[in-house]
Order: sequence, then structure tokens, then C-alpha cells
Amino acid sequence: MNAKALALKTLPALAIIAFTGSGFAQEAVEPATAVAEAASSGAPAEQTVFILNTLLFLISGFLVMWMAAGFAMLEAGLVRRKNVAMQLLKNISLFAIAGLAYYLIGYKLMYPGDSWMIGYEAQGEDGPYIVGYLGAIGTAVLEAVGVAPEAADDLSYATTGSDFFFQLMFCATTASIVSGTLAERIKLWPFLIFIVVLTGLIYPVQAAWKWGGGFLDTQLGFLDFAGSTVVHSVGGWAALVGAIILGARTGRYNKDGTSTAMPGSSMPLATLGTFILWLGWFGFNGGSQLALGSVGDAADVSRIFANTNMGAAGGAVAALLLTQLIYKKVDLTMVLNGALAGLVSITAEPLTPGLGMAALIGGVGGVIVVFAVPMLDRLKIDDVVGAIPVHLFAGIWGTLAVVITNPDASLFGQVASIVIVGVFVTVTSGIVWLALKATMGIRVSEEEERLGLDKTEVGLEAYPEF
Amino acid sequence: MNAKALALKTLPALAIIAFTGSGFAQEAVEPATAVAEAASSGAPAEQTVFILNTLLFLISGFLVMWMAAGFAMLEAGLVRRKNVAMQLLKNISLFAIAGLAYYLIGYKLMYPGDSWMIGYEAQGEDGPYIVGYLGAIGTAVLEAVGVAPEAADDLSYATTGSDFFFQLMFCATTASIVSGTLAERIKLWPFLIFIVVLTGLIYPVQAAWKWGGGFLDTQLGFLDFAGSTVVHSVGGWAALVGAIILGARTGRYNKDGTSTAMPGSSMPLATLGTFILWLGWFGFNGGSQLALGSVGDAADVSRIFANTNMGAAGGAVAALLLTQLIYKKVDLTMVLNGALAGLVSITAEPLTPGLGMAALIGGVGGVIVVFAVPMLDRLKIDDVVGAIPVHLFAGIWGTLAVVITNPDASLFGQVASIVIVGVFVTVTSGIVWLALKATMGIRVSEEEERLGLDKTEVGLEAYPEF
Amino acid sequence: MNAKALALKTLPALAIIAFTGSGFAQEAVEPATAVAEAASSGAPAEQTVFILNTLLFLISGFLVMWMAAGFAMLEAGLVRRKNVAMQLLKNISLFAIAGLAYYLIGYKLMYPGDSWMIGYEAQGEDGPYIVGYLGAIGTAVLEAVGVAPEAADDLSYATTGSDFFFQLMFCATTASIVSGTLAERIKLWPFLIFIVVLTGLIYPVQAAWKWGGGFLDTQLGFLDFAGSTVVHSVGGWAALVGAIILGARTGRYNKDGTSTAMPGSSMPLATLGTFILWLGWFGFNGGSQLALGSVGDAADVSRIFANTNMGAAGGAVAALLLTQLIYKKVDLTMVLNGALAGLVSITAEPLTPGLGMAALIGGVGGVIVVFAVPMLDRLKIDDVVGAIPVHLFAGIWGTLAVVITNPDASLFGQVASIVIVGVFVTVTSGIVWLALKATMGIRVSEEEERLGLDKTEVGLEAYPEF
Amino acid sequence: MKLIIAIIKPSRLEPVREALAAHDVTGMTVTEVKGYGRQKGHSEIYRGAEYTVHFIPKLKLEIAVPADRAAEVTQLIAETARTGRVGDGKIFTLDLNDVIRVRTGETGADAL
Amino acid sequence: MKLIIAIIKPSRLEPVREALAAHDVTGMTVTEVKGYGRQKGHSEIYRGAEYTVHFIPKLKLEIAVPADRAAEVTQLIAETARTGRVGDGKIFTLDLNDVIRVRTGETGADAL
Amino acid sequence: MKLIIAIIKPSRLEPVREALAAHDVTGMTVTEVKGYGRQKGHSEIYRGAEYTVHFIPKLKLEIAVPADRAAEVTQLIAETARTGRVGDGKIFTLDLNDVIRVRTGETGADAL
Ligand SMILES: Nc1ncnc2c1ncn2[C@@H]1O[C@H](COP(=O)(O)OP(=O)(O)O)[C@@H](O)[C@H]1O
Ligand SMILES: Nc1ncnc2c1ncn2[C@@H]1O[C@H](COP(=O)(O)OP(=O)(O)O)[C@@H](O)[C@H]1O
Ligand SMILES: Nc1ncnc2c1ncn2[C@@H]1O[C@H](COP(=O)(O)OP(=O)(O)O)[C@@H](O)[C@H]1O
Repeated sequence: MNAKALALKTLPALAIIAFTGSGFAQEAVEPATAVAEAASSGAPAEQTVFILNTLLFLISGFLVMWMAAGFAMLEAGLVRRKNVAMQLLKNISLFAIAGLAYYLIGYKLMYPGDSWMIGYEAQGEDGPYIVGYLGAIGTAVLEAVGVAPEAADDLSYATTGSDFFFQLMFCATTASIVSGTLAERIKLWPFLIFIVVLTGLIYPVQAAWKWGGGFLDTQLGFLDFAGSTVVHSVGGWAALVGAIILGARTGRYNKDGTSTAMPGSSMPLATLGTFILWLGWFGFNGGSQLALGSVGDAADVSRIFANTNMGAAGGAVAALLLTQLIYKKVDLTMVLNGALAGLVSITAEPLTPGLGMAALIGGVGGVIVVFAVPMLDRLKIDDVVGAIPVHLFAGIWGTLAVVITNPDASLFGQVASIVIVGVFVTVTSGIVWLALKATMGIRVSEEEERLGLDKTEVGLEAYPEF
Repeated sequence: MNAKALALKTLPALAIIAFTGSGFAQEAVEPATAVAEAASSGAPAEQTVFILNTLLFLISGFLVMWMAAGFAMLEAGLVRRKNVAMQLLKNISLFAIAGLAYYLIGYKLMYPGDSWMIGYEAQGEDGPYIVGYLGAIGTAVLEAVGVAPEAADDLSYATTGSDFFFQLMFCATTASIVSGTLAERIKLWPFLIFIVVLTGLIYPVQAAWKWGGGFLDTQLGFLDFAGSTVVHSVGGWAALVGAIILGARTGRYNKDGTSTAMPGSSMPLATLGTFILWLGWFGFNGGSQLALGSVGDAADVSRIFANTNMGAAGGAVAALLLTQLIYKKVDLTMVLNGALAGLVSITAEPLTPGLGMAALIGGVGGVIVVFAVPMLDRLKIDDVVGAIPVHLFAGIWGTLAVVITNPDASLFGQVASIVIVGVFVTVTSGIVWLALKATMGIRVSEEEERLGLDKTEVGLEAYPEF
Repeated sequence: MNAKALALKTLPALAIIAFTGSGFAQEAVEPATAVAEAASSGAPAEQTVFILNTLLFLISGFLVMWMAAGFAMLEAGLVRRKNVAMQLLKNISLFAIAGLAYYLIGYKLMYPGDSWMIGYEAQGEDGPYIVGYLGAIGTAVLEAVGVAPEAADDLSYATTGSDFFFQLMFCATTASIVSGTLAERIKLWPFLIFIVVLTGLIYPVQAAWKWGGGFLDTQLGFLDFAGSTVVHSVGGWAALVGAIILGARTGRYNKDGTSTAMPGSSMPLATLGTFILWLGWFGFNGGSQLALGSVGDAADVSRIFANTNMGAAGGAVAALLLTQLIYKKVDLTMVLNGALAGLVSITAEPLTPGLGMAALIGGVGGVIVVFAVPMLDRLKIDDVVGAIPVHLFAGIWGTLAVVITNPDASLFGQVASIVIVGVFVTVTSGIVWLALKATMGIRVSEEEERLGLDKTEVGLEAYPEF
Repeated sequence: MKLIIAIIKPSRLEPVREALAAHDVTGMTVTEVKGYGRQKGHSEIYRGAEYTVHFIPKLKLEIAVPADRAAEVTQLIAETARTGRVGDGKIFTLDLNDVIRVRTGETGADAL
Repeated sequence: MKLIIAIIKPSRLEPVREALAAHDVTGMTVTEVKGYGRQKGHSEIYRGAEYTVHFIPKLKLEIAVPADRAAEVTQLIAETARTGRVGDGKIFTLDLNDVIRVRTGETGADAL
Repeated sequence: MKLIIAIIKPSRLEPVREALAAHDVTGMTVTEVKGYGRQKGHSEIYRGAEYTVHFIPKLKLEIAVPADRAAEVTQLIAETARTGRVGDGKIFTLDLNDVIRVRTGETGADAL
């Protein structure tokens, strides 16, 4: 994904960059010439391009929406039986809430166009551009019913409706990441309030810095194709801060330094969730190409699909081999986490690597998970589903790995952006968590935790039958 | 969705209305001029439009097909363990049977083109049109293999194969709605026979009145974009009549006026089912635009996707807040039902509302569910999964709500159509249920009900293990 | 699917055959004329065709990917509780491994273009063509980032990335078929090693014979649209040979000739898996048209979607009626298997049959399953999930049934190809199984089998809670 | 005191619970079990193969009562659980040495 | 020998297990059960309808001990399982005639 | 009469059931339980953390027999359930005061 907002406010020539997703020079050139060639060489008509781009967003958007179900199943499978109904409730509620919050404020904050609340105009080689820090206030507004081509918001891009739909799903994904880490001990309502802030403010503000055309994009040349940092590590940071403030589950870490495993209630649900996420990720990464209306874009989206699969495969196989080597038995939940870490790793740059390199990048993600999960336990940070290793650590790795295959990326830009986003999310979400803790409290009582949140907070067992 | 049959038999100019889905004037104009502009303005080629429309049907069709799995999971999760295998069997069987019945008779009954068995030609401002009451008899026939453009059934629409595929899934959805309400006590075979009649006759006959270009469409100006009435309330009426004739589950309502809750066996399955339905609904509503080949259609489909999500989010959040307020604990199954009610509510008009209005319309659906579920209990109407509040009540609400945002809708037309369809379905399905009851009986014995249908009717436990 | 490789190396006129998927004469003509007509009649621009073809592959590819989840759920539901985690592990691992093996060697072996390691040039009516036996060695390489139209590998086809993605999923499907049959007793690592060989060598070599343009395609005129033989019976043969060499589960067949049923652990998972497979199959068959860029192709893909659904419906209803008639109670697992057998049956030719014929062809598949499952028991071949009846027997039936509706198919060509593929897979996989048995052993000890593979091999229970 | 162990059909739990409540029996522990007696299991068909389900699901009720109420309670359960068909179950009576109520530490019949 | 049957709250299993281990009680069998005593069940709301959950999940521990340790072990369990709220459970003691250790065939107190 | 309570490995259920059937023992009740004895639980690794599984799944068989068959039946179970490894289980024997067959109302040894 790239500076959509930029496309709305700058010269058409510049707008084309928004298409390329990776900022590759050759791409920036190709669609431009394609338009001229249309009659002779058989390029798609201008409106066909627009429709195809829109279609890419709609398909990718529903695939990413499906990831919400994946998180719900994964988390329901990895919590203990007495907390399953609560975990399901949190997942469906956060997805609904994200929709409202992103509509009410998030989308405009993230894509302010040229109406940044805080920002300034700078001079670049290709003309003036905006260095943005804080987007606009307002609700999302779509194109009118049956809009005529001339009246479309940006005929060189896609419909605003499809863009909103697609972007919303990324925002919701960020929220889904948080719920798993904090499971089994956080109260429902403070959690949901945090989600409102995360999806309405924290996520959109930092996402605007990159994808809204803000300063990370224009000043630091930060490259994060589909959001290893902008989405995954943001969710990961918010989860990490929450986990530290919330504390571990009662009985999880023993005085003698050992930890007590609390195996998840259902491996089929956890595996189903992983497969759902794997599927949804094709939309996550593929849709972030933001265009499907040219031969080059079609080939790029195809590369991305193939690379995304290789990343997941690499992560899964790495965890498979490594847990066998280290523990003499394969750990299914690690293989599931490995596949997801592979996916997160390839998310920052799913386009430029070759297939083999994509598998390697994903494989490193799988390795990270296998080592990071017990490491967090040693630090007594209790991450119920492994979201911190998968989304934060592998997200950082993936963001750094961009420099391996994409010459447009600079190690400085990547590191600086990782740090800036990390600090921002850590501080803001830390403030929110602490404020919630001080006011309404965020943790259920020890007795309620023992009984399980299903009984005490939802009044319903997940599998109630005798 | 709109009068596809009309498109087949009337003037091309009129046919274009079929594209708009909402009957909006500006849309009716826009595609027509678009054709003329093609060369200069970059509109898609005629056949590209046809292919894109077809693609919309195929994608939407498989999404709606997926809803069959959603109903199966939702219902399996909300029945008690001893009836789970039976509920699964009913769901997969009804989906298969719907396919055969709709092919054999339903499709032609629903889309008779100009060969209505009962109907007459009337004079309208734009020329003669048909007022249809009963469609044609015959099996569905698709275009030939590798059909040439000239030989396509309607080059301004989409392939007949994709239309059949898409429409079939709506018919099957109607059938899925019924199975949940009547769970845990109805015999397998009478139920399946009812499904044959519902999908072969009852659904297609009334659907023809609106989407086949019958009298509701041409005379009453009835607007029901994707079927709050034509699909959802039809399933709801059939379920309601069935529930009354069948009676409540043994032990459900006590002599002292209280009712005994019978919690569902698996919250993860119920939640998974809801997420599946939520996903499938993008196809349900989005595909009902019936066209994707112009900028206006692409923008409309995008609006519909976004609005559909807002409707669901509104319904879920409404139920979340309301159950917390009323019962002091959130009821997960109500939140699931609330999301679905939101979806049903926005189904009659997912295009014209803005995002905020869509959330409100869906939110009212969520409110309806929270109040209607206990109300049905007071009436001793035993609806195992809440299908009547979700599909019938929210369906009526959604159909009425069209008038809020769509100036082409008249309250009279909407109310009259709701009543006509309601009476038709109530009477016809009542006759079928009563005939089945009188002949083969529709209810298992009390002892069989106690033991569970899995053991007595399927001879198999859903989770058989020790 | 058809000879993609052929398209890469022969005359453009011939290449068009690759589009038709079924080799139908009228299709071969239609796109050719369509290009000429483009300006006047409104056919899609050349690059639009390319993009639409690519999009078909991407959509179909993710649908087929989803089938991996379907197999995982189906098999997890049909094994006993003590083997569920292992079965999940096998399924996700094999899918990851297939990705790597197909990239490293399988894809080039399957689509050698004109660089067959073993093969010779023959003279045909339309010029010279290659009779290929063994493809090329090498890893898959995709088109460059942002490729220009002129530089695309085959502008008359689709992107290489989308083709690779789509074809990989077929290869992985073949592997998924094997895991179910051998469940509950095979060791993890020998199984995974077999998968490496199957997906890297066995599957691609024989697939090249047909879809890579090898001798079955060019010499025998073998027709197998989406792979009843090339995919399903290949998985089935490998499973059959494995089942015979591995032996039945302990306690499955008694000395007195009776067999002990071992009911699956979860009917909801088995049903969910079946619905997932049903959904994925639209991509499996629909994508095998290999083209969506003309009116004829759009109509064909639509026919295929509709026919695929009819095949499944026919199979499910046949099993529903038959088990009721024979056993007086419907067997849910047979209905699930019946739907899948219907899908396999229609896979060899989902295009040419009419809707009714498609239902009949699928229905015969359902009948086959109902009789073949107990027959295998009498032969003491222990197929845990019914993969042999579903994929092998119904696959053979479907391949033969091509001659009923497709005049281009010859009974000789079909039978000969079934036999050649069968012998090849039986021999090669037999060698691999026996080699694994002789070296590392393929079967867990009787005690481990009793305890369940979850505990002994994975060290984790699927549902661990008290 | 006596410990009454009753194996009954799952569908008879509700009636038995109500009957006991009506007769002032204030506690009970229920376990899901499977078993067979003269009712020898039954045969089912799964995927075309006939097989015997040896163990039929039942519920086991454990009820501690003062010795002098044992006969009455046993009788009550037997009557309420009876359907007259095979598989109706069995009721065992054992001697109970002692009872403690955990919350209060009361022992003996007071603790029941 | 005695057979001690303790019905406790599920959340007290870990403390009880640890206490017993610390006191050299070397075996135990645990069953998931549901039950009620004076703690009469409680009412929940499901889909807007109030209903009574009659049976509360508990764990049943069965522990065979030499007769002379019965009182001590019973006491230990009672203390460790106590939370002071209703539903804390009950402990029953029965006579045990005989025990066999399957692996070795040992009988009597040696087999415990 | 005696009530025999046998805790065995789940995988030994089938052999024991067959042996008992062959020796005319006509009824049995089975419960899924978890437990430990000298076999102290074992350690597993889950997500990189070693932890102890204290409770191992077992099956509990309850079999009521006439007093004079108790020794024979106990012996039969012990022999059939034995694998010779730790965790083979234990068999307890208790006095049984009375039995009623619910369907017929028969009592005593006739009811077995
Ligand atoms: N001898 C026995 N010992 C233990 N439990 C028994 C015995 N006989 C029967 N049961 C239990 O009682 C249940 C009902 O037995 P049932 O078949 O009705 O016995 P019967 O017909 O002999 O009265 C069985 O499922 C089993 O759980
Ligand atoms: N009379 C009894 N017979 C059998 N089990 C009992 C009895 N009374 C209580 N229980 C068991 O003990 C558990 C805890 O009982 P509780 O409500 O704490 O009893 P009380 O308040 O009477 O001490 C119950 O859930 C039930 O399983
Ligand atoms: N003292 C005891 N009281 C109750 N149950 C016991 C006791 N000792 C063992 N068991 C049960 O018997 C099962 C098998 O015990 P096991 O470890 O084989 O005992 P041992 O090695 O002491 O013979 C345990 O899992 C537990 O359920």
C-alpha cells in the first residue's frame, strides 16, 4: 500500500506512483505509457482500469475481513475452555467496533488528502509535497450512488467505497492482534474501550504517516508494502504494553522460575484459524498493490500471491524442523505460529523477492517464533496466543528484510520508522492502558479468573453441556 | 437485484434499468451514455462489461454459497449436543436439494422472461410491459459451450450460467433459514420434502413477482435490493408457520409460565457461522447490484460492501450494549444474532444509505433481536436459533427502512408487498406443513426427542467419543 | 486445464487451444475472431484479456488453497480424538512442504515448455509438436516486478505468477488426499518425506504428460479438464498403495471377518471440511478453464460453476437416498463423502454436460461411494476418511464419463490414460513407501497407536482440558 | 449414613431431580458415565459397517443420605427413573462412614 | 483402609493436590462431575430467558488411604479446599475392603 | 455383594470387557477419569515451556458382583489390565449393601 492520499492531491504524474505499491521506478513509467498505447497495443480502457482496481480492493477486502474470523478461531482454540466464549465475544465485538470507529474518525485521520491538521508543504524534486503529521477530522464519505466517471473521486485509482472497505479491514486486523495476547484475564469493557482508541486514533494516526502520505513516507522513504510495521507491529506493541501492564495469568509463572503451561482448548479451532489467516493474507498483501489494471500490476499481484504463500510455507517448515530438533517432538501450535510469522515477515515486501527468497524471509520468521516464545516466558510476559513473537518480532524482521530485495529501501529509513512507530504506539497505548487501569480497572479478580471469564463475565459456557 | 426477466423481453433502453439495481434515475442514464462515450472517454468495451458482470455473479455466488456453511455451523453451535449431527445433515442436504429443485423448476418459475403462465400485457409510459403472476414451467438451460458474443442470451447483462448460479444461492439461503428454527424436534424426511416445495415452488413464485419482473415490481414499485423480504422474510415466515404447527421442544416452556433455556452446544461453531455469514453477505448484497461494468456500478458495489459491513457492525454493537444494559452481562448469542439482524436490515437497501445511516439501520435490527427473542418465548414460539427475529422481523424492518433513503420507494408499495408476500408464504407453507403433519407426521416422538435426533434418526453421535 | 506449456512454445494459432480448456473446436475459433472484431464489436482489449485471465487464476487459486483447510477439517473430524492434533499437523505441514517442493522442482518438471529432458518432436497436421515424457529440472521463476506487456511470458495467456500459484494448489490438493487414508497409524516424518516425493516428482511428472503438453495430451488425446485423474486419482492411488503397505489400524478388522467401526471425533468439523471443499471446488474446476477474457470463456466458466454445484448436489442426494434405503438411517459421513464424490466425478469434464447431466454424473459418484466404502472394508483396506472411494473410484468414473458429453474424448484415450497414470503412480509411490518402510519404518508401535499419535508423536492433546 | 449410587438414563435426570427436591433431599453429585447391564449394547451402522456399541451413555447419581432415609430415597429414584424398558439402570447402596461439609467443617448427618 | 470421596470446587484442585503431595498421599483419581447441595444452583440469562443452572461443575477426588490416615487426610482436604463460600463441597469416607495394584499384584495397604 | 472399582489404562478397556463378558459378568459402568499413583505424571513441552502433566487419563470401571465372585473378578481384571508398566492402575473392593434393578424393582443379587 502506498500514499493514496498523495494521489488525491498532487499532480497526476505523481499520482501514478500510488499505483506501484513499491515505488519502483519502472512501474511508475509503465502505466503512464500504457495509457498512450491503449488504442494500438490493446491496453485496458481507462475506466476498465478503475473497475479492475476497485475489484481488487473488494476481493482483497473480503479476504482480509475473513481474517477476523481467523483470529477469533485461533484465539478460541488457544485459550482454555473456561474463557472461550469471552474470547469469541471480544473478537466479534472488536471487529464491529473497529468498523464504527474507523468510519467516524479513523479513515479521515489516515487519509486526510491535502487537509492535514498538522503538516507543512515542502519542496521536492518533482514539485511541492506535504509533510503530514496529523490527519483530518471527519467521517468517511463515499462517492454518490451511480457516480459518473467525471465525478469519481480519483478515476486513476479506484472507488472511495472500495478503498474505505479495504483500509477498514487493515485497521480491524490491528485490533484483532491485541485480543489474543491479553486473553483470559482482561475485563471486557476496558478492552473494548481500548479498541475504540486503537482503531479510531492510534492506528490511523501512524498509518497516515506512511500510507496517508505523511512524513515517514515523504521524509524517511519508509517502505512497508502491506504493513509488517504499520499493521502487525502496531498491534504487537499495543499487545506488549498491555501484557506488561496487565500482568500474567494467575499461576502462569511459578516462584521457582518455572512456568506452567496452559494448553489451549482446541487444536482444530487453532488450526482452522491459521488456515483462515493464511487465506486472508492473499488479500492483505495482494490488495496492497492497489492496482490491477495493467499487465505490470497483474503480474505484481500474482508475484505477491505466490510470495505470500512461500513466506507462510517457509515459516511453517522452519518451525516444524526446529521444534523437532530442539524438543524432539513437533509442537503443532509452534508450526501454526510459524506459518503466521512467515506471513508477517513477507508482508513488508511481498513483491520484490523471488520465490526462494520469500521462503527464506518467511523461514526466519518461523525461527524467530520458536525462540521468542520461551524467551517471553523467561521475561514473565504472558502472551496467550503468541501474538508478540508473530506480529511484533516477525513484523520488525520483515520490515528490516525489505532492504535485502528492494534497492529503494534504506536501512536507516526502515529502522527509524520502526522506532518512531514503536515509540508512538508504546506511549499512546501505555497511556490508555494505565488510564483504564486507574479508573475502571482492567483485570478481573483472581477468583473470577479461576472460574473463567465465560462464567463470570459472559454468564455462558462455550460448551455448556453436561 | 432487479427485474432480470424484464431485461430479456423489453426494449434495450428499459433493460438498462435492470443494471441499476435500485432504479435510480441517474444510473439508468449513465450506462447508456457510457456506451457512446466508450471510444473517447475510456469506458470498458461492451464485452468487457459483460465479462465483469459475469465475474461479479461468480464471485458473489460463491460467497453466498459459503453462507450455507455459515448456517450449518451457526445452527450446529446453537442446538444441543444430541442434535448436532442431525442439524448438520439437514443443512448439507437442503443445500443439495435446493440445487436440484431450483434447476428442475424454480429458475424458470422465477425468471419466465416473456412466457408467464399467468400474466397480462399492460401499457406503461415507456411502452408495453407484462404484469406477471406465475412464471414458466421448465428446467434451466445455460448458454452453449464457448458461446459467441452474438449468441449470448443477453450481451447487456451477464452469462445465464452465472445468473443461474447466483440466483440458486439465494434460493438455497431461504431454505437454510428454516432449518434452524425447527431444529431438535422435526423429522428429517418431512423437513426435506418441505424444502423441495419451498425451493422449487414457494420461493420462486414470489421471487418472480419482484425479481422476475412480476406484479410487485411493475405494479407496486416494490423495492427490495437484495431480498430482506424476498429471501429473508420468506424464510422467516416459513419458519414461523412451521414452528407454530410443530410446537415447542419438550420441556422448553413450563406450566408456570417460565421457560427453560437450552443453551447451544458450541459457541465457537456459532461464532464461526456468524463470521461466515457476514463474509458471504458481501456477495449477497454486492452481487445484487447485478453489474460491475461501469464506473457507477463499481462505485455502487463498493458502497454496498461498505454499507453491508456497517449494517452488521451496527447490529452487533447495538446488541452488545443493550444486553449489557438490560441483563448486566453481554449475551454472546445475542451479539451474533444482532450482527445477522443488522445484515438482514440493510439487505433491502444497501446502496442508497450513507455509512452512518447504514449503521443505524443495522443497529435497529440489533435492537429488534434483543427484544424479539424473549417476546417469542412469551408467545411460546420456540425458535431454536433466533431465525424469526433475525430474518423475519429485521427483514420487515429493513424493507420498510428503504423509504428512509431511497426516494423511489413508497411506503405503500413496501407495506403492500410485505403483506402480500407474507400472506402467500404463510398460506402455502402452512398447507404444506399441515399436509405433511397429517400424512407422515412431522415430529419425532417425545422419547426420541429426549434421546436426541442424532441417536434416533441418524444413528450417529456428533462427538461420539468416550 | 490444458497444455499451458504447449502454448508457450508453439504457434499462436495453436496456443489458443490452451484457452479453451476442453479442446472444443468452436472455442478455438471464437477467440481468434474476437481479436479481429475488437474495435467494432466491443471485445476486451488484449491486455484486459490477460488481466482477466490472471484474475481468474488468482481467485481460483485462493479458492483451491482453501481446500487445504477443508481437508484438514474433514480429516480432523473423521479421526478419533486421540489422533486429531497429529492429523492437523500433517495437513498444515504437507501444504507448506508442497509449496516448497513444487517451487524447487515440481513446476518446471510439470511445465517444461520446450525443454523436455526426455521427449521428441513429432509431425502433426498443424505442424510439429513435442511428445514429452520427462520435464525440465529447475526452480520456478516468475515475471519481473512491474513487467511491461511486451516482456510478459505469454501475453495471450496469463501471468506466470498466477499460473504458478494456481498450479501449486492442485499439487498440494493431491498431497492432501493421501493424508486422510493413512491417518491414525502412520509416523509423521516418513509421511512428510513421501509428500516431498509426491509433490516434487510423482505428481508433476504425470501432470506434465497431460497439462504440460506431454504424450497423454498430444498422443492419446486424453481429456481431463480439471483433474479427476491427474489430481484426484493420483492422490487416490498413492493413498491406496500406502494403505496396503501400511496395513489397517489395530483392532479395525476382527478375526471373525467383521469390522469394528471407529467413528470420527467431530461431525461439525467433518461437515465444515466438506463445505470448504465444495466452495474451493468452484476454483478448482472454474479456474481450469484457464481463461476469462472472452464472452465464450465467461460463459464457460459460468457453466462450470453451475455444473460443479450440480455434481456435488447429485452426489449428496444420491448418498442421502441410498443410505436411507439400504440402512434405514441416513449416514451423515456418507452424505459428506457423496458430495465430494460428486465433485470429483464432474471434475474431468465440468464444461460440456448440461445441468441435469452434471447432476447425474455426480449422482453416480455418490452411488459409488456408498457401495465402495464397505467393499474396501471387506478387502481389509483401511481408509480412515474414505479418500479412495471418493478420489480414486469416483475419479476413474468421472474420467470415463467425459465420453458421454464430450465428442472429442475417446474411450480408448481415457482408459489408456487412466491405466498409464495408475500404473505409474502405483509403482513409484509403492517404491517410496517400501523404501521408507525398510529404512525408518512407517508405522507407529501398537502401544503408541493405542495411546494415540497426539500423545506419542506430538505430545499434545487436541482438546487437552479436563 | 448411606451413599446411594444410581445409574439412570440421561433423559430421566430432570424428573428424578425434581422428585428428590420435592422430598427434601438436598444434595446430589452427577457424573456422565457409560455402561451396560442385561441391556447388552446395540448395533449401529457407520459407513456401511455394522458394529456394536457396547457402552450406552448413562448418568450416575451419588446421593448421601441419613441411613434411615436410604430405603425411601432409593425407592423414590427407582420409581421416577423407571420407563419400563431395558436400560433403566440400577441403584446401589453403600455404607457411608462419615461426611464433612467443607465450608463449615460440620460432620455426620448434619453435614448432609 | 478407607476410600475418601471429596467433592470440591474445580479451582481448588491444584492447592489440594499440592497439599496431599506434601503429606505423602501418593495417589488420587479425579472425575469431572456436576452437583448441588445447599448451594442450590443459580440462575443465568440466556437469550433473554432466565433459567436455573441446577448443577454446578465440581471435581470429585477419590483417594484410598490406610484407615489410620483417613481422618488426617480428610482434614487436610477440607482445609485446603475451603474458600468459606457456599459450594465448597463435601467429603465422604467409606470403608474399603481391599486394594490390588494391577502391575505388581500387591494387595492391601502395600498397594496404596 | 461387592462393588469393584478398577482404575485402568484406557487402552485396556476392550480386553477387560471381553474377559468379563467371557466370564459371565453382565454389567459394568465406566467413567473417564484422570489420576496419578506412584506413576507421578510426566512432563511435556508446550510452546517451549516444560510442564508437568500431573493427571493421566484413566478409565474407572465399577462392577457390582455377588460377594463370592469378588475375588475371582478382581483377579480377572488385574490380569487382563496388566501391561507391566507403571500406570497400570488399581482395583478397590467395597461392600455393597443393596442393589435394585430399576426396571423390575428386583433387589439383591438377583438384580445384578
Ligand atoms: N453389575 C453392574 N455393575 C455396575 N454397573 C452396572 C451393573 N449392571 C448394570 N450396571 C449399570 O447400569 C446401567 C443400566 O443397566 P441395565 O442394562 O438397565 O441393566 P439390567 O438390564 O441388568 O437391569 C448400565 O448401563 C450400567 O452402567
Ligand atoms: N447429599 C449429597 N450427596 C451427594 N453429593 C452431595 C451432597 N450434598 C452435596 N453434594 C455435592 O457437594 C457439592 C457441593 O455442595 P454444597 O452446595 O457446597 O453443599 P453444602 O452447601 O450442603 O455443603 C455439590 O455440588 C454436590 O456435588
Ligand atoms: N491412593 C489412590 N487413591 C485413589 N486412586 C488411586 C490411588 N492410587 C492410584 N490411583 C489411581 O490409579 C491410577 C493408576 O495408578 P498407578 O500410578 O498405576 O499407581 P501405582 O503405580 O501406585 O500402582 C492413577 O492414575 C489413579 O487414578
